[in-house]
Amino acid sequence: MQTALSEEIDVELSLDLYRCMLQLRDFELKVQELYRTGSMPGFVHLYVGEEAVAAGVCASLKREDLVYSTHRGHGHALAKGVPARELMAELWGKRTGCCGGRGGSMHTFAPEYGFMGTNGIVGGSIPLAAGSALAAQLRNSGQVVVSFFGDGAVNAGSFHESLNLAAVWNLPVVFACENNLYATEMAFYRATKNTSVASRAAAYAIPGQEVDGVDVYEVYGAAKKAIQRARTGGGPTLLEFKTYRTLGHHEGDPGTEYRTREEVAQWKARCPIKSLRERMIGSGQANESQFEQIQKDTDAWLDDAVQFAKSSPTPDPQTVLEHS
Amino acid sequence: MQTALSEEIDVELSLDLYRCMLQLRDFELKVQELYRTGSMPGFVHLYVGEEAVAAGVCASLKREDLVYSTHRGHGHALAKGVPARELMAELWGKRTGCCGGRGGSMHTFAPEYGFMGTNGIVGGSIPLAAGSALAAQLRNSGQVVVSFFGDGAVNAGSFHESLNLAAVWNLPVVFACENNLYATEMAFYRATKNTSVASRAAAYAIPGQEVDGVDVYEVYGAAKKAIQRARTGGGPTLLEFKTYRTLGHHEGDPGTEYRTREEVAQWKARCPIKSLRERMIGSGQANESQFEQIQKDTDAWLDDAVQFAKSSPTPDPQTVLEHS
Amino acid sequence: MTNKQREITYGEAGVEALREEMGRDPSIVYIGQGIGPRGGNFRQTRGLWKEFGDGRLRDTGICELGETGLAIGAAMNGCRAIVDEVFLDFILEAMTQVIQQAATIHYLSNGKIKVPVVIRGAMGSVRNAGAQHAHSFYAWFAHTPGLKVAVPSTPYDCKGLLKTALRQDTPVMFIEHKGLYNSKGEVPEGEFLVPFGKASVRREGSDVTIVAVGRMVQLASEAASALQDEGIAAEVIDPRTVAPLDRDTILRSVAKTGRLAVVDEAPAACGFSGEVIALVSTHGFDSLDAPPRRICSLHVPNPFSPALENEMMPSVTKVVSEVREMLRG
Amino acid sequence: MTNKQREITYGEAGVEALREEMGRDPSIVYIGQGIGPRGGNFRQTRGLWKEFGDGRLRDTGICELGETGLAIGAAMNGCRAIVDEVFLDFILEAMTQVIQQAATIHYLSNGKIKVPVVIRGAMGSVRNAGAQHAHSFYAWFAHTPGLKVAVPSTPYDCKGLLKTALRQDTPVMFIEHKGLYNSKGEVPEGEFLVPFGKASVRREGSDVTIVAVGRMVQLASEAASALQDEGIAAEVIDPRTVAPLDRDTILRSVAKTGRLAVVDEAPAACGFSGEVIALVSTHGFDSLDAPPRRICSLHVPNPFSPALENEMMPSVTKVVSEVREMLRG
Ligand SMILES: Cc1ncc(C[n+]2csc(CCOP(=O)(O)OP(=O)(O)O)c2C)c(N)n1
Ligand SMILES: Cc1ncc(C[n+]2csc(CCOP(=O)(O)OP(=O)(O)O)c2C)c(N)n1
Ligand SMILES: [Mg+2]
Ligand SMILES: [Mg+2]
Repeated sequence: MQTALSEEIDVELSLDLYRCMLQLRDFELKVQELYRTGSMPGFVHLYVGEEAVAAGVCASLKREDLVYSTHRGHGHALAKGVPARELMAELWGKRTGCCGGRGGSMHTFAPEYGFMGTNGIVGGSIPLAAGSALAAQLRNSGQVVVSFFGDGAVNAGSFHESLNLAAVWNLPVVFACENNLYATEMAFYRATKNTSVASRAAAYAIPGQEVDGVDVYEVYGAAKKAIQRARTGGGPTLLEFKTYRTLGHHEGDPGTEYRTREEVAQWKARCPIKSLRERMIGSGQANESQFEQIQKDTDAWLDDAVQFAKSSPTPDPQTVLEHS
Repeated sequence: MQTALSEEIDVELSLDLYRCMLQLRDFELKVQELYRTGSMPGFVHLYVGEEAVAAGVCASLKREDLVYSTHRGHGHALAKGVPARELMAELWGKRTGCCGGRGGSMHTFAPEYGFMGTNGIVGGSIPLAAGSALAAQLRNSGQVVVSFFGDGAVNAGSFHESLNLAAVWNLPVVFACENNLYATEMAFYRATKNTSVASRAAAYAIPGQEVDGVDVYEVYGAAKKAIQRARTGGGPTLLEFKTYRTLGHHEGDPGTEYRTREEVAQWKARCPIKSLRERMIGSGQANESQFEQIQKDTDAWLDDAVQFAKSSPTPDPQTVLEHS
Repeated sequence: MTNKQREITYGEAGVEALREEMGRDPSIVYIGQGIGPRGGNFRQTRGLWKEFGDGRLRDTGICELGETGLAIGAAMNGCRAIVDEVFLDFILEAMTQVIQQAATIHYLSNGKIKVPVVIRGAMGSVRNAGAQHAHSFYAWFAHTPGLKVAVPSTPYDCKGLLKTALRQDTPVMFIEHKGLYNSKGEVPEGEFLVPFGKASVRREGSDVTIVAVGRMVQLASEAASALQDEGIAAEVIDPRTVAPLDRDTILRSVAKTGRLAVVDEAPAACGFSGEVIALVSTHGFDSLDAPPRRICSLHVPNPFSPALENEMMPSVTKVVSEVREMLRG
Repeated sequence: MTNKQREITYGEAGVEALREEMGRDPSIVYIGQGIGPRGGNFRQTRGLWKEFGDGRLRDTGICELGETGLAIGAAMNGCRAIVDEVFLDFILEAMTQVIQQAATIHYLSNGKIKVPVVIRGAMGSVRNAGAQHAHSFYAWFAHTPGLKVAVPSTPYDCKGLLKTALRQDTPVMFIEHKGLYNSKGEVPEGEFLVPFGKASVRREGSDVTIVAVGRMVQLASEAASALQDEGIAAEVIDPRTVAPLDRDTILRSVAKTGRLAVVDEAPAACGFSGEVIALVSTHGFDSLDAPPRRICSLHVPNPFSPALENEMMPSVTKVVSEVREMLRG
């Protein structure tokens, strides 16, 4: 499977996926650093370890396609094309943030890039995504909508009702479950007796597929097919990406009390970024200097975003009632 | 299957099931008559055609077992042992009704008979039933709880969340879906792409079974097994009883605009009461005079209930704040 | 007979608003249970399915959470959406979508995302349907930043407010009263709008101001007629939208009458009746000549038995006797 | 040091109440997310799982609707149940169970079915968590017949009210404030109860009555201190339960002071602030010497940016200046 897929994916695309994942990773590590020094308000949930999912899925989306995200949404936003500057400024509550500081990490919207919001309510964005797909169908806009959510959302009514409606109306939406095995400290097997998310597609009579979520080629391949299906009138798909957050649930959670060190170490070893790099070098598709260049670009990109955000003004309190 | 089951069921039990179904039927036809003459307030949803389900399920329940019902709940109440007098008086809003007239058809409670309420909210009683099963488990009370609901509840979040919790906690509850093919005028196949309710058990990793809901032996057999499983620590079961309401959704709905006359006629021909009678007479297990006697008893039972309810006082308005 | 004198029902007026707006704006989609071929449990969409078809009138199974969320999501992507809860009571299944998503997204996105969704449902008690089918949640929604709340009491307002609702860029709760669908009144054919935040003075009077919405406007008006016979001139004010609330009209009226009563089918505690009294108390303190009064339903779930429910609900008799007491002492 | 002087946090006080009651009453079961081994997102159940085990502390996945419904159902069959929404905001997923089932069943069953369920959740804004994690719905629940609503502001009340809540036969909304969990105060060890419907006078004063609940009690008290320096003696009243509401204590206080201000973290419209003003206006009309005032959050969802949220929320400064204006004109 891997070989077949990587043949479909050319070097340029591979490097793009690599760059995207690296940006997502480094952005989060920078946010962690800033947050820990106390310069960021609110709460942040970091995406470290799961980069292959956002990068692999969004690679097949057009700008006018829509993404609905979760509380752990910085990666989705960046992969969908939201400029790092605007996202970073938003996390900081700055006037130049993509929501002028009204939203913050858990409520960041950038519709001009097809990014329809992170969301502080688990499961809350699933029906919204299906609804936007309904609008796409009705308006014949050709858009596909991707709904990201965690394993934590799967046992909630929002998941159930949305998948049922999307199925019966054959909506152009891809349900992308990031099953990182935990919802906060709650292991998925403690929350449900059926620990296969993909198998639940049968309840709605739609296709379901389990995907290795730390192999960006696998993610890319499965997502591309599902997006294609949605775009061509084939209706919704449920994809279950097996992945892992190697950090805690949010900044402040060490993430060690409910998981063994071994488990964390094993998943860290399967780092989607490092493994892609090794694979490409091993197969001679790319060399070290190319990756060094990408790292340099990413550093500059990130510095620029931090600089921009840091130097941006805070919102004027007098504007608090605007857009109410 | 039919034969095997009827061998397990002796004549006495068969006649009991018959009597129960007849009571349910005649009670509803009387309510219809009274309602049409304008003497009953509120709304009533009649159970005509579905009697085999309530009768067949409740036959294996003990008094201390609990039943949670729906808007279409008169049959469940009677089959669980609520006296016709108290139920009839309640439908009439009388002081002697089992809720003193506060509840009416859609909110009738008689906990002293293990009847935990009809319910005006579709899906609303499913989590309550699971919760009562949790209490039974914790208190080691030996009770089994039956949750009746319609096909209409299956696509609602309440169904999904309750079945998941009941499964993961292995609760002593039987989920009894009365799939009568319609929710109001909405055909089940228009509401969902997966028209098998029983198949959805897989999503929760619990057993699911489709049952002919107009064959009281089949109902009895399947329910008995599921109740036994629950009582002996085997956890929840999802049963799908295929049945049909031969009247409209509620009194006032002719029930003819969204279904063909042929469809209704076909199901009417499969009347669970008539067919049991024919079967028993055909096999020589009982004779006409026995059934005539049951009819006479039922008439008397019903007359008594109507007389009681009619002659009962209305509640004293001054008591309106009691139990608030 | 000119158009102006045409009488139709409250229910028909809503249908007319929908037909005109759906004809005018092809982006409108309508989601709900039984709103397609059946034409609505209250006949509130009758005829529309024939005209606009399955694509735009979306019948669903029983899944108010999904329905409401999908409507909001559709509104976020270029549609105008109406989601019909049918009985307002059923919106309880979908509160998270209404409060956490619909009400916040326009503001949190800094105005970037419009959320033109109309959330429709019928409130109040009718025909002794019982406690689970009799709620009137408009005070809750008025308490929630980000929601507009319309509560029409006449066919005219039903049409005009619904048309206005369908031209907003942020969510509107459109709350009809179950008991009014068959009531008749004058409704002009064709285009007219009723603005939000503009009360209607249903009856002028100089002795006391009675504020009411929905079906309670009828009650208040009947009480006012009865009071007139006793020589008491009551002014009846119907805010028509409780968010935004037309404070000026209420304050002006009490400045004239010096007395305020609020009739509310919902319970008094933390509701609309308290809000109106607090408004006048804080901003019209000097105009009040006597303590304001509230005539609300009693603080119990609606009992089924008519004998009990009648006792529990506001009535013309209760309004008359409370107002009489206010004036006669 | 006597027990009386022992200081513990608000969070610890809640845990103590739970430990005592769960020890006393083996029928108590506690359902929620992260309330088992983790000991609660706010550490509101720390240590209990070790003591009472998996059977009685039921960790769940994310399914507030199911959790809440199961808790109510357990309460209907011989358990006392606590369901912890953790953030009160998440109760929006479960409103149908709270309003249609928990609040109605005792009454509709003519008192035959007891529903001893405590529905717990933490309200309010803290640490700029943003609009979806900052709601304070107590006014909604006070508006709903069949629910009692406790809103403790001190560790003492947290313990005493929670113990009282766990001895009711009908549902209690137990609403803590997220920002108070770490606040400290005197709490006696062992058994004591705080009755429902009995306000606490936090500070006596003769010039103005300030009513507040939850974290706003702190704010009101700080404002009262600042006002004292200016020679204004404010009386601060904390109702502790908003349903039942201790009307007498409020009315008596205003009868003394002649002036009323209400501080509320929730929006003003159709909320608790209006209720208190309406109460005094209708039942203490003659005691009011000046228009009452409300210091509430502005009518927008909580913005994330601290600069904006501070502007949106009530503050000591705002309370001081409003009260000063009331008295100085
Ligand atoms: C309705 C709701 N309930 C509870 C929460 C609190 N909460 C925030 S994130 C989270 C865990 C989510 O887990 P999952 O969906 O698997 O996503 P992950 O954090 O693993 O990426 C919880 C319980 C919430 N935000 N919304
Ligand atoms: C949450 C909710 N939504 C809608 C309704 C209105 N309603 C009452 S009964 C009914 C149909 C129920 O169908 P089903 O569950 O199949 O039961 P049946 O009437 O067929 O026995 C509907 C839509 C309701 N009572 N509750
Ligand atoms: Mg997870
Ligand atoms: Mg049905």
